[in-house]
Amino acid sequence: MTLEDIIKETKTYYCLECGKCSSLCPISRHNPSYSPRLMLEKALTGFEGDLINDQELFSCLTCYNCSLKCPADVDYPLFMQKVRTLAFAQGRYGVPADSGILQSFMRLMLNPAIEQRRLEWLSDEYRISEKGNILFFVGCAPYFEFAFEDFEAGALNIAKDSLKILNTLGIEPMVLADEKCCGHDLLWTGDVESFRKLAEHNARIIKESGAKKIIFSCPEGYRTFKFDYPHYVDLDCELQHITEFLAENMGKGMLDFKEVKKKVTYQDPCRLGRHLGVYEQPRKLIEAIPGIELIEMEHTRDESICCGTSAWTNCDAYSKQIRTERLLEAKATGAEMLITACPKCQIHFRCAMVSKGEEKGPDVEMDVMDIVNLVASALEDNGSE
Amino acid sequence: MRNETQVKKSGFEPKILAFCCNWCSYAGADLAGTSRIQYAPNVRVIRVMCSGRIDPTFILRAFQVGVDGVLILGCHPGDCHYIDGNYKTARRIHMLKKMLSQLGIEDDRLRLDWVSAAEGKRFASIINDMTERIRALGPFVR
Amino acid sequence: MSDVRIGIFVCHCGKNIGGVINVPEVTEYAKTLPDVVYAEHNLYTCSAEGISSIRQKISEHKLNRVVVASCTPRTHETLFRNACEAAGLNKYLFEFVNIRDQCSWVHMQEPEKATEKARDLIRMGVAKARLLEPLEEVEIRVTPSCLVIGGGVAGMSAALNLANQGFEVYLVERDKELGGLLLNLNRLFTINGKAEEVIIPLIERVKNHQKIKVHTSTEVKGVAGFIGNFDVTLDQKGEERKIKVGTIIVATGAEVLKPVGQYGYGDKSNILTQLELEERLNKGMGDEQNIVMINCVGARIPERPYCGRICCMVAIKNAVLIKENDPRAKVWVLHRDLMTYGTEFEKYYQKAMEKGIRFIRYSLDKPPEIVGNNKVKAVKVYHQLMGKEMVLPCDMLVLTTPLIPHEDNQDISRMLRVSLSEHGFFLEAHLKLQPVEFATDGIYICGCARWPTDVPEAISQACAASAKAVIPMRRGYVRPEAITASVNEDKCSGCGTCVLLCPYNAIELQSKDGKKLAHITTAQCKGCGTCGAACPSGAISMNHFRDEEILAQVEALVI
Amino acid sequence: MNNSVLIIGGGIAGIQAAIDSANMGFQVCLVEKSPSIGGRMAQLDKTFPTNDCAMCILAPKMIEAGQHANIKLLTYSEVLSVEGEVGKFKAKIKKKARSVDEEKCTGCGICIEKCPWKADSEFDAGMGKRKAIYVPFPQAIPNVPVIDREHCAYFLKGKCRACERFCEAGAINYDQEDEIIEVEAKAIILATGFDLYDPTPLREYGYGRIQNVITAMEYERLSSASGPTAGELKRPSDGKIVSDIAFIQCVGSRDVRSNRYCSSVCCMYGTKEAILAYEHRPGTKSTIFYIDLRAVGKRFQEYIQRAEDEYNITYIRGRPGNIELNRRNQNPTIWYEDTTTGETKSLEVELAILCQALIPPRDIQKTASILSIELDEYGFVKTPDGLSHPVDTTRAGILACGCVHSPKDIPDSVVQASAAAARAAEILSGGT
Repeated sequence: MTLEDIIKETKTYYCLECGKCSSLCPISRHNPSYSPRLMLEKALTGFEGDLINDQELFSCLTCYNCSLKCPADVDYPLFMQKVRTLAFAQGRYGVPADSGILQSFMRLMLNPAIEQRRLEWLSDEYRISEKGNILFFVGCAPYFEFAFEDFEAGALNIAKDSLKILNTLGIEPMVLADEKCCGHDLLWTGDVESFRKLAEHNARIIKESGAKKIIFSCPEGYRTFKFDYPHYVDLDCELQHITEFLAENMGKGMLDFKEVKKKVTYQDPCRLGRHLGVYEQPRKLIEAIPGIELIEMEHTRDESICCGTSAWTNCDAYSKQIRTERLLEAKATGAEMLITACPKCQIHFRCAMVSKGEEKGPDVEMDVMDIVNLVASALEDNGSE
Repeated sequence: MRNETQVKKSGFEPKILAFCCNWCSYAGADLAGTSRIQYAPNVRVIRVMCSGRIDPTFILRAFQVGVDGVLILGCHPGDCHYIDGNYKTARRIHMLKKMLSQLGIEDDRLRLDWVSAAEGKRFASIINDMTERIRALGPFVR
Repeated sequence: MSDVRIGIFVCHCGKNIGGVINVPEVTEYAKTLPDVVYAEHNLYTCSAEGISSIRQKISEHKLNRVVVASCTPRTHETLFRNACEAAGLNKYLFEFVNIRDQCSWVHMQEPEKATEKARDLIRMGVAKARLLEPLEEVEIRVTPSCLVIGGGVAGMSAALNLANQGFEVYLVERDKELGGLLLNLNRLFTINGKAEEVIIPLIERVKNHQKIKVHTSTEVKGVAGFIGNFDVTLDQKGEERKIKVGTIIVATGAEVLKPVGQYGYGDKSNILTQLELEERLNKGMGDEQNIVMINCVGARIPERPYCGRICCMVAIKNAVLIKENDPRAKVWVLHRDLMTYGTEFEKYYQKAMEKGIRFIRYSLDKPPEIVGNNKVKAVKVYHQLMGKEMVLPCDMLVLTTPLIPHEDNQDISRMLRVSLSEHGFFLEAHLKLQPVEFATDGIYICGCARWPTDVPEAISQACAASAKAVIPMRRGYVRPEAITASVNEDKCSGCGTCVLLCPYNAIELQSKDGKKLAHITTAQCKGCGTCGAACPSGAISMNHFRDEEILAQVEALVI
Repeated sequence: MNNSVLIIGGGIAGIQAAIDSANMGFQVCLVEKSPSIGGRMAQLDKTFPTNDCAMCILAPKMIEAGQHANIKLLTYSEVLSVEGEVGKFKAKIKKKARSVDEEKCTGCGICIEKCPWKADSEFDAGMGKRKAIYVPFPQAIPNVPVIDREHCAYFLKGKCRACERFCEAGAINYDQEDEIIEVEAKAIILATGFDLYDPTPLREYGYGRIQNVITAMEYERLSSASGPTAGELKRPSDGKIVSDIAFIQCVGSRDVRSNRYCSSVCCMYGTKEAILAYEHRPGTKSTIFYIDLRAVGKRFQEYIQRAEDEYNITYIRGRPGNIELNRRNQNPTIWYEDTTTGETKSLEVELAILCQALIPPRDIQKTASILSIELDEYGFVKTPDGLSHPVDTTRAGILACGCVHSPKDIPDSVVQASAAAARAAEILSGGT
């Protein structure tokens, strides 16, 4: 794929150079050297080298804040994804966060000889099936759990509580021991080949499982399966985020919530919100819990602000500023707790609260919880934990 | 020229003559009416097609017969229905004012201003302002 | 004894006037005024009863002046004038007194002062009414033919519209052929059809129309007269001919600026104007792979501040044609604002972007520079929106230049006594509401002679000009404003002050009995009265607003 | 009724076409759906680039159309159907019940004064109120009020009748019914103009959420001496007179999410409105955000230059991303990238004005199907070949002029109106 092809595919040629993207971009508002518009200008004027070697190429959060409002219909995140592919081919991949530990894990998974023990956390209290129609895609939670141990990322609890809720509904889904990373982060950092391999692997084992429907608790996996896999593999399954599934089944009388007296606010994850358009179901779910008061932040739904980093890359001072501001916005609502629906949002927000030896900034302490955990904790007959 | 003994200023009701052009200022005066904007009842309007029609003689005659103040209201610069009649008026009034000052006639007694067809309120406030100024000056005596 | 007999009708307008002003008292007062023989008050003077009462009282009391004191002449004067006319009274013997909009409505809390003001206003109205004179609305015959100057798309479209309505048209074109600027064009935006497919059939229709007399290689040498009666002298290669027309349409077009000396135009072999490129495209392009276009060459600069309106579309059109001809070619359009206004042009721009034409914004502070000696090899441009200088390889440089007015517009404007704007294009009577009329009646303007236009706009304006021209011709006469100025030749000193002041060129100095005297072409006078106010000899009288009338009003203000 | 030309739409284009046709000697029927002719132009304060007061130049035309012997005005009326073909069209027109007898009404206005019920004024773009019995604006033609039955207490609750009690002409008629009028016409001219884009869906600009973000038409009424604030630029949140304002271009234009076309006039009307702000209060600072400054008409570039040099107006090239509310002072804060420097910044102003797009009339589909004419992809009236017949439609004998064809300024609309009259005359003369 050449740069010209990318321009065509992402409709970059329609760019009116109006700068709306840059003025909406959370990175541009903090980082003066990053402008989505200038990235497009470089492409349109044929400065391919400048574009690929641009330090900021991996700063884009691919949050879709720009594209959703782009008057010329340019798919900027897709443009980023594709241009990063060109960059990756030349050995450029941005600055991996946490020394690239997570990227290393993803690539290690490519080794067919690896035998994961990723389901060790599954105790008897969770009922799963060997065969069936519904598959729960666990995602990278088991890995995150250890990677971010020091600030209690709680990623694994999302998987656990997902199962608990599904069980409450009488559903005993399949979970796959040989499930691998969906490839989201590799795809968005330009490593298409690795992504393809992961996609092929996952598609194969899911097909073998006979699943007809896949439920995700992670919006990134969901997005990747829904929009990216079809370009690489053939997988014919119904896909749903757990909040969609629950919102759909809530009315069947099987989810009895006890009262939870709390003021909460909700962070729309970029993937779930702007990428997939799921705004209402999580809210419907939160508001179904008696006693809960949901207060919206200033920027909400499609105008929501990203948690500041994507694909574990270029997590820098600007990322921290973004999430600090977002946390302050959440606190300004008067809510006691910030609810999100993506494990990464939770990790990033919690990280921002940890002051690693630096001068103390504004007080951003706040409870953060995944919506799945919230729902599980509100269920009557709360057996676990 | 002033007769300060005859009439006390406070009880003095000036008589003011206003020349309005048909297209803008007369329409603005009508709009003050349709909008029921209240203003001092001291003005009497003479309608002409264009402020360019106003011959200095008319103004001088008004002072001769005992009118206390004269207003010339035209279209805003650039708005003239007859291309540029109001510019010509402006030049003419400018000249006339210089001459009146030679006679010792107070500058406030002759006023040129612009009122558009949409400026009922402006018309009313010009009338009020003019009335107050003339009241302050006292009557113009033949 | 005066033989003036005035009747006065005072309107209550329901409570609108009557609720504030003591109408019966005012009516009684009116009866005491000089020459007033009758006065009455009506609930609504404008109602059917009111109108019939006016008519009845005119004959009953042999009234020869009528005064109505009611709302405002702006809306109701015509109604009352017509009532007078229906009773056999010249409608200019009617006078309106505004006691509602400018009295009762604005002094609602002061009924006594409002009543006093109403008395004053009626007294002033009567003072004027006593002096009113009947005015005749003369009819001037209009020759049912039109002279169209200019045989381009605008002129031909105007001619066809007029001719199809049955009017005789003299279409005068200075060149050998009809067609104008379109003859030199390759294709037309936004349909991208061949220009000749539009212009050739149009020429045929014009030539074959029996109502259109085409005069090519002909110039208009002289024009005299006024609306309805213009005497025109045509000059065909030295051979003079006189014709008489009722109306004139100016459609002389404009020309494309040749940017001599700019960006090396004229010195370097591979620099063209868009117009020259059209010819190349028509004949077939060479193997140029890198084409750079620079827009706004000679436009939107201090010396020529205006925007050429259509140039952006011309550049886009030719860029697309190059790209369609050879998809490998690279086309860059350097611009300062893309003026693709409206629905079709913006779409046209989007199509060009789809095709891979790249647009670069430059600023006037850092204009593009060319690289190369005998030929342009590259263009250096500061990309304003990247803050970066670029060097674009260039096999062909195309300069986009605006339409500029013909130099001889000056001569035509003098001959027709119409004005030019500061840009050198013709000046319309009113930029917004009279865009195809001149201040001089009977002469109209359309197409690029007025301002740069594209083909559909030129055709619209041509038809609009035709609409204006056809009105007096259909009617067969014009009835000029009766409220006009007239000259008392005995008093006129021939100073010419009025000639300079008249915004409509209605006054000229004419020799009469060895004297120079002001002469007003009544057909052209609009009745503003500016001349009358300025005449040092008091020789000009402004009908219906005569000095005597206005002075009488002034004098009546103070008892 | 037998009319030679039926004109639909009584804005400046329809009025001009009517006057021209009537002056040519044709019988004209001019149909307008609102209670008065005048259209959008009547709502404007002043007009670019001459800054003529709109009403000063429009009102005489309205009066001329209202009094012309050859023009039959049907206001508060709608065309229901059109049958036949060029040379012999037959239209059915619904003349809606005004509840006021046009013959008896003297236009004295006492009914309006006495009416105790109010509704939002359409003419004032919702910025002011009108009565339940009303004329849209003081200079309305015809100057006959209409009872808005949706807000009239008598029609809603059966009580009140104040207007009837005070009307000495006995013109109030609550029982008046819609009337169907048949009109014959040889040619039809469509001049229904445009509607304005409602920027609510562009939530990033906060219209409807942030009080001090208003549309250009709302601003126009604020600025107008005859408007709800008598020409004082009082902002909605607190009535403060503003002196630092910003205009955002291309709101609903050049945007794939709303309308992809350019609305032609916004750069100019935005500039005009900024100039007016300065004229209202010298020193006022205006910032105009634009993409391409489309000033292509006669004297337009000079107008822009003057705006910059003399009226404290700054043009910034960049389409703002969003507007946020400063809760402390109710000021809108505009986020934008100055594309000439590449800096992303914010600007806090006292009032932000959205230069909304011109869109096809909201009922254009219905009109098109009644007239059997084709529309373009945006909903504007299509010309037969996009070139040689600029005021024709796809159906013989039906012409169109003004903004219903595509957004355009007043001179271009007036040109097209006269052109449509000329084309109608050609048709009526037996041509094509």
